[in-house]
Amino acid sequence: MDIKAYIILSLVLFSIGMIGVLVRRNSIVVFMCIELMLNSVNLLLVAFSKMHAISGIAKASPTYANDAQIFVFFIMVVAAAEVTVGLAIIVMLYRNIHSVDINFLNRLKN
Amino acid sequence: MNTILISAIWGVIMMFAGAFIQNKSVAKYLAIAGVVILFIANAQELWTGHSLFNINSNDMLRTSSYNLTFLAVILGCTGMYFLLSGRDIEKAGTHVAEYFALIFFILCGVGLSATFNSLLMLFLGIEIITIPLYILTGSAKGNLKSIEAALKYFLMGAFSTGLMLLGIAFIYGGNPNASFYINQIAIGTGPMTPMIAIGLVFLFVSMSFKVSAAPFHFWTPDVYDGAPTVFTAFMSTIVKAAGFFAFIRLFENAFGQIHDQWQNLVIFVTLATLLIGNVTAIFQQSVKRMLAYSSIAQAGFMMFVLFSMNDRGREGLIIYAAAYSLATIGIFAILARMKDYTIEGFNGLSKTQPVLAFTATVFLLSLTGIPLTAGFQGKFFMLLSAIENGKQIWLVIAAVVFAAISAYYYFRLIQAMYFKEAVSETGNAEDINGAFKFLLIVNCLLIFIIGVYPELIVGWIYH
Amino acid sequence: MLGTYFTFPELLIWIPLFTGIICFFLKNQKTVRSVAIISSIATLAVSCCALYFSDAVKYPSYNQVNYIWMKQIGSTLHLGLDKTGHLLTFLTALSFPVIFITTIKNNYKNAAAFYGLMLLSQAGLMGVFSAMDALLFYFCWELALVPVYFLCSKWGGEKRIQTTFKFFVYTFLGSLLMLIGIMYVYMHSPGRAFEDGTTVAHSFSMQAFYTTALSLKDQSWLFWLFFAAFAVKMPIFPLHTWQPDTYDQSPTAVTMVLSGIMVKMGLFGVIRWLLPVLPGASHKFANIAIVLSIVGIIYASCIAMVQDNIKKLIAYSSIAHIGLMSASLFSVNEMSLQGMMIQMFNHGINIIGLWVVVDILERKTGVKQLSQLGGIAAKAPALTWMLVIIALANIALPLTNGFVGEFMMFAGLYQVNIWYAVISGLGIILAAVYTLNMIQKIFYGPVNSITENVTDISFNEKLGLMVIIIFIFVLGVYPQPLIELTKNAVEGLLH
Amino acid sequence: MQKKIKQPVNMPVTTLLFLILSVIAVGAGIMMLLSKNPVHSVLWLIIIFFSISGHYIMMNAQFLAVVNIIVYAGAIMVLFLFVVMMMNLNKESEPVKNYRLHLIGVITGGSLLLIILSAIKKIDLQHPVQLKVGDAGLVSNLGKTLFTNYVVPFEISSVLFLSAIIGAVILGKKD
Amino acid sequence: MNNVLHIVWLVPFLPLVGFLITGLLRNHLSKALTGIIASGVIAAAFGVSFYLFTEVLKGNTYVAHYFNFIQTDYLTIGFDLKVDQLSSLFLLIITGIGFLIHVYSTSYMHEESSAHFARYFSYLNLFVFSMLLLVLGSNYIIMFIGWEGVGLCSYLLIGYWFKNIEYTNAAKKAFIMNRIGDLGFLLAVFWFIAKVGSVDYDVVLSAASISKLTATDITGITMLLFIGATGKSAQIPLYTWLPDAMAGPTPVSALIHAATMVTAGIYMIARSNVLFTMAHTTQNVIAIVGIATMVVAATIALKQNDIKKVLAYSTVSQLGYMFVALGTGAYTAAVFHVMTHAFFKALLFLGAGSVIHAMGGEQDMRNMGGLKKYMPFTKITFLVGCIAIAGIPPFSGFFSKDEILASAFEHNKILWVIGVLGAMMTAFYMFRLYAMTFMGNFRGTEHQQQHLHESPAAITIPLIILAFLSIIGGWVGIPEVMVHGGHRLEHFLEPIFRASNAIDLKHIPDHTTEWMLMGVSVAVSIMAILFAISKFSKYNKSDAPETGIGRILQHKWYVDEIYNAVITKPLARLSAFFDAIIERRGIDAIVNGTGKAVNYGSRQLRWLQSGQVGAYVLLMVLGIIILFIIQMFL
Repeated sequence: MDIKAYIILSLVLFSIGMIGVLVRRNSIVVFMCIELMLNSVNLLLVAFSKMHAISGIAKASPTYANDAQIFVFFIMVVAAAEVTVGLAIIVMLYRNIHSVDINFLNRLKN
Repeated sequence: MNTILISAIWGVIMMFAGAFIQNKSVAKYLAIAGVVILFIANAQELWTGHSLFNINSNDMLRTSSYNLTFLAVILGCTGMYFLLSGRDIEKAGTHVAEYFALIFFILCGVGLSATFNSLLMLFLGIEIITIPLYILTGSAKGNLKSIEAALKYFLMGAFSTGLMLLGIAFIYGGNPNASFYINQIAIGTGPMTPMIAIGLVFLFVSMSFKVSAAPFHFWTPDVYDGAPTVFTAFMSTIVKAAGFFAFIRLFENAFGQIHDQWQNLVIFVTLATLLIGNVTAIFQQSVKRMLAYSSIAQAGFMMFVLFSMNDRGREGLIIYAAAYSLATIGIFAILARMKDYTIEGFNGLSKTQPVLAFTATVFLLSLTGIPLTAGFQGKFFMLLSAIENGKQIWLVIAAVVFAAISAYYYFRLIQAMYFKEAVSETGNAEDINGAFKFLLIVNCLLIFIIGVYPELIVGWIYH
Repeated sequence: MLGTYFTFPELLIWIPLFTGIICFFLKNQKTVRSVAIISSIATLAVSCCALYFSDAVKYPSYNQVNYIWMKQIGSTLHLGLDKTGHLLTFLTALSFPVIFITTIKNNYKNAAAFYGLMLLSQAGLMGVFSAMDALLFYFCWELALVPVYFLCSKWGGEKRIQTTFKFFVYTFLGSLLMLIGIMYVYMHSPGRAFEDGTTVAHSFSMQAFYTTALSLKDQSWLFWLFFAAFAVKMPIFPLHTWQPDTYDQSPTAVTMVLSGIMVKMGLFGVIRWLLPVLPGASHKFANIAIVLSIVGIIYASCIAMVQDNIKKLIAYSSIAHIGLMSASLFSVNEMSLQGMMIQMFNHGINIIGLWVVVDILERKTGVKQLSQLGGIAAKAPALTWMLVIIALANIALPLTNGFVGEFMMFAGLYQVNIWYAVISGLGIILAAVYTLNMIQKIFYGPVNSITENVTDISFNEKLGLMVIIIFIFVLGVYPQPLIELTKNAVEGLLH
Repeated sequence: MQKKIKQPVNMPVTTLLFLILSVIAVGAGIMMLLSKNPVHSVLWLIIIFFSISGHYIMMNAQFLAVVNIIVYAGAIMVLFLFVVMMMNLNKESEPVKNYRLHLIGVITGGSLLLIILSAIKKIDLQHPVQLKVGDAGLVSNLGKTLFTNYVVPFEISSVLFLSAIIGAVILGKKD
Repeated sequence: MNNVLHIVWLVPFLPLVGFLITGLLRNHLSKALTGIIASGVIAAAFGVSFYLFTEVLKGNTYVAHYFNFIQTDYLTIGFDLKVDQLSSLFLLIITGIGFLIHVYSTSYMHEESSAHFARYFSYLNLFVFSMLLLVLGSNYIIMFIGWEGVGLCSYLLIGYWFKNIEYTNAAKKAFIMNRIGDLGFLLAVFWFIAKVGSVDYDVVLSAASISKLTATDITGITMLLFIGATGKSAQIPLYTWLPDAMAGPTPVSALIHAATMVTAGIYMIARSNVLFTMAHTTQNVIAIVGIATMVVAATIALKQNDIKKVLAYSTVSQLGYMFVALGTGAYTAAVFHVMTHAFFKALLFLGAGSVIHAMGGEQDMRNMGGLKKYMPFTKITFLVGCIAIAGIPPFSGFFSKDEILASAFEHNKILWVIGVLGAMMTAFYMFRLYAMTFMGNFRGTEHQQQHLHESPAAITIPLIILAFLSIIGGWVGIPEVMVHGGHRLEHFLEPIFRASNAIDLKHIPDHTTEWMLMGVSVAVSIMAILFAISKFSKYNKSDAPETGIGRILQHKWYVDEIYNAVITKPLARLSAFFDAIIERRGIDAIVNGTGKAVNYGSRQLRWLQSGQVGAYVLLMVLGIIILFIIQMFL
């Protein structure tokens, strides 16, 4: 497979996530869309790591190719932490206004 | 290195202190002690050039006198922040020790983002900074504004994290060295490859988001407005300065040699930031929100360091960070004790609280950039660096026009304090004691000292 | 001996600065007032000594001081008095006691702050006139402005806040533009070495600025940056609209500082920083500057003729006078420059005198509308003749100090272009019109209900005005001291 | 079967697999966007994660494939599902849509995609991706790297978790 | 320094001292003391002047240098006083007549309070000081100092009764009109500085300097100087201030607006005669302006009823004569006429003052009449003045006027014809004045009639002295045709005009022509006198308004109205336009508009901050797109 295919796939997924952030109003769904974006990046990173594994400098030392996957691992770590905090915030919001619609968030503006 | 480790450790200590000690002010004093220790440890590292800890980070972290100087400034400002706003943190909620712990974790993240040499460390540093901030923003649980701010901040912050990661991925993909080390990004001096270019734009966007540069600033006013004032003070100063430091460190080390290829991005963002920050601030009635826009406007000035990317700019960034942070911390500390956050709330403050009014005036003058205050030196170094860069002088002219506009909203506050009659007889501020006033005056003196003799800070860079 | 411990420029700055700060902490209005007056008189004494020791060759260490400041960027705390500096510091030193003494009757709310700020602004002004380093100059330039902002906004008239803010933003923007200019010149200036052997690539020192060679293209746009700052300060048409309102709204003591001394900052800036640093562009754009100035003369004089508000009238008259000065400044020849130098001093004296009288009138009658006044000559003859003298000096009647300067300026302008002299000469006719109108409406005619209880002026006021009048006549009959003082400065500018 | 796969014709098969997985991922992504019920969205997202894990497997990134399933599909999405269920959100919770805004969102997102793609198109070199083989991404390799070269970030990420824990406590606790 | 004439500084200094004493101590001096001091210093100055004059008669002239007024490397202006024939003559006139008028004033102004009385005398002293400086100055700057100084004193004295707003208006008008002329003067001085680098007479008017000047320079300089002279000496177009200046106390009118100040222009041109002689264009202009002024003023005087106004227009008219003389190169004649005019016009004004004094401030001749029986001294002296001005031999006016007419005749016959016409009108209106005032029956109120009295000695003695001078004053300049060598004045002034005479050789008319000219003018004047007396000695008040040309004349050719419509009002409108439109709606509106625009922008920009996360992200994505476009495609 050519790297372009993976790039395009990742970008399409990323865009879907982004469009989701743009159009959806349920904050949980928006958050899920962000998770999708992160995942598309993960996919891209892995693809790049496998690309570098057979080309260029990384061919000689496999750790270089590993780097990206380690990075993906850390992304997952961070994502997990983010989810914890994010869902806590959403729950807190729900407790207060019994809704998770981001359009209700308009006390702060102008 | 000292900062990163000790702040992490101190964060844990604070956490446990929260579990075992019920007295709130103990947490505050513990935190102040922590900052002092951090400052000393950092000074030791800056002085001797060696860390207390011998840790092999595999070159993912790199210290230099420059970033240590920056950390010293940051820690100094944090110390001032604790001293001035410690009591407000106590009042912010029930989990005082935890708040302090989070702030120490943030300092750890600041340390990372000031010394990173790998994109991974940058990513971790930024996340360690932002995740606690989401929490602090939402810490006023009963306050819908606070929750709203937290959720907005969180959603948009996570979004920008996504953008940043995409950028990192593209940089990695386009880097034939297959490395995340920012000094190992093989880009040459010719035109960028599309991959690098895409990565660069995304990184630029996400970093602009973190430093709230337009047009990626939209979270800033709402979040700063909604968050508890005391935490707004922290995130609009120290965190923002750290963001800028990471920004310049990343772009200088990774893309410095092709600076002129992405300078147009900086110009666009700088102009947009100056315009939106300054112009929108004019209309604000709430001082807190006005300060939020002002922080955007100030970010526009700090963007010059990316525009010019020379020694003068680097020096300027540190001075600017110190000047801006000290002044903003001071003004927020005063704001936190005001009964009414609107500009009218400041009416006649000079009568009821002359010290507060005077110090607030000094802070505002510093933010405006009047000579003798640190703010002037910051702006001066920034503009000087841009002129040294030699290109696009019109940008500098635009910047000073906006600086003049900024006087408009800063002086509105001064006018309210000094030239308008107080509304109520009971006074505008509450809970003011001698120590607070004294600290404010110390803060003013610091601003003046830096304003008169900036080499006090700059000298350390070349230590 | 003096030079080893203190130099004159230092003293001139420190005295007002420290006493100014002290003033803030004093409680009693009388104490503050006397501290301020003593301080200003002490400054005047120092300034007189400085004039006595003004010979730079004989007393080199008295008038120069150079401290290390921001070494890394090549800026030093370099204070020095050259001839122009002596002239204007003396004017500043002289003005403040006069202002304090003549306005002694005004009771200011929070007098401590008032006098403190006044003295701070004096320190700033002294700094402007003695800075030999571009960055330091800019520092003082702004520092002189900030106290004035507070003074006007706090103790001014009804519309003081907006008006003063307009003034502030105007000048602030102008000076920021100048800052860009300074920085750009700095970037092209030659480096310098310090005593301890360190060298810097560029320097803010005046010497370095004077030796900086800039292409005409660079000079051309830099010129306008500098010009903006100075033109706003002077002010030159069409950047003058802040001025009448500000003069109208400010407390009179501050207006005196503004119109007597601060406008000279603009002229001084041109003398010190614009003409020598950007000679090519100054030559190239001199005509535009002159034409603007002359348009300003006629324009402002015309408006002054129809003003009903005395303060605005004087403000416009000041614009006209400054226009003449700036026109002659930009025409750069011996006569015009010499005249301008003399007039800088004399205009300061005269306009302060005018404001003193206006202040007295406003205090006594409570109005500043010409149409409401009248007949005061019968009630206050001393005030009348004093104002008449000052007003006549203001319209440059011979044997008053106003004449020599204006005469030489016109003669200088004439050498550039006859029509410059002719058209700006119309200004002196118009000046006569509005000045005599003012005198007539204030003093002549029958007494009305507003003016019937006016009493003549007190001893303090007489004393202050007498100082001014003595200067008017002494310098009008024997202007030679001023000419001697400024001769070198003129020669320096020409070469 | 195995032979066929190992034959030169196996290229189309990986391509086919890639295509199938991609179509699943994209389709599920679109469905996630379109479904009104958040629960459905969560489920569609899990499907995406599975297909991405498929890609990982295809690229022989075994560790990530597994972790992706465990952490994302398993832990995180369950957490999501739990929250959604707890809040009892159904279709009605999302009121009338504003189609024009949606259209603008889609157009904007789409144009960003197009712009990036048009930039990508300029890449003229062929960069093949190593599939099915290669050491990178094996558990032992990654483990070694993680605990040697990346031990500092690994330790530091604990700070992140600590703050997340504190956050959950602060925000989640009822006062 | 060794020259005795060095004490010339005393001459202006004494009045200055008088000014300072009376001015500063005005609240403490009694009227008598004030009068003594003020008149005393003038008398002393006269004494010194007389001494100087005798020295000058011996041929001793001198430039006294005291200090440098302005000294730079390229221009030195000394505070120098020049004593020569011309200035010493003027010194005598100024201090002499000045003294008489001071004495006169002590009585005339007696009703003022002592402070105002002292103020009056301090102004008078200051005036004398300025006037002396004007004539003594050895360069144009010192002259200019005096020049402006006398303008100032004129302003102060016209507006002496400052409670009357009309008077102060007149004062203002005088000052401003003078200023217009002064600008011309100044520009001429600048021209000198630019071309010659000096303003000293000795340098500027020397042959060496003149050779540096082109014809254009000379014409330009002389024209500008002449503009200066028109302001001060009330010539067309700047004459209208002088009649209004009669608002001042009458002695002031006599001193300033008749005898001395208004002749400053003549003095100045006489001083610069070399240049004027070389500039024929200017000379022609001067002659034409002079004759036109003479005629216009004379016609106006025909119809005025205010006694002082008549005299004022008469002054303007006589000044016109002097300018005709200057324009035709008869400098001596001009100076001669200055002198004689000073005598008889001062006399007339003082006489009028005496009348006004007696009438209790009444100035309208229609309310007078028949005063000869109440005021014999005044009547006699006044009559002498009238005859003198009408040019009846052997009164002084005859000699000077005749010399001017002769010169005009030489120059251009038309000038002469108009000149004679003017002389006729002069004789007519003067005797109309005389007849209306002193002859016929009293037409005033009862109350006035009771108070009619001859003025005290302080008033009549100066009148008598002046009358005497008016009679004999002309005898210093008896034409050659009458007495050989009779023109002692010409001989005396010869050094001053030597250079001019060398350039422009006088063509002396033959004796018959000269006799004929004299005869014609005298005959015409006598006819006019007789006609006036016959017409106005039985004058009765009539309320019938004037018609036709009379109406125009009564309204002074509507010149004030024209000036008002052409200059004053447009200027005021222009100023109002500047103030209201350009300043407030133009420049200031732009400045404020900028502020408003920023405010407006602020209000609009804040809508970007809609509060909706979706919108924020959308804008961010748009921002990303823009950045991509900048980065990738620009």
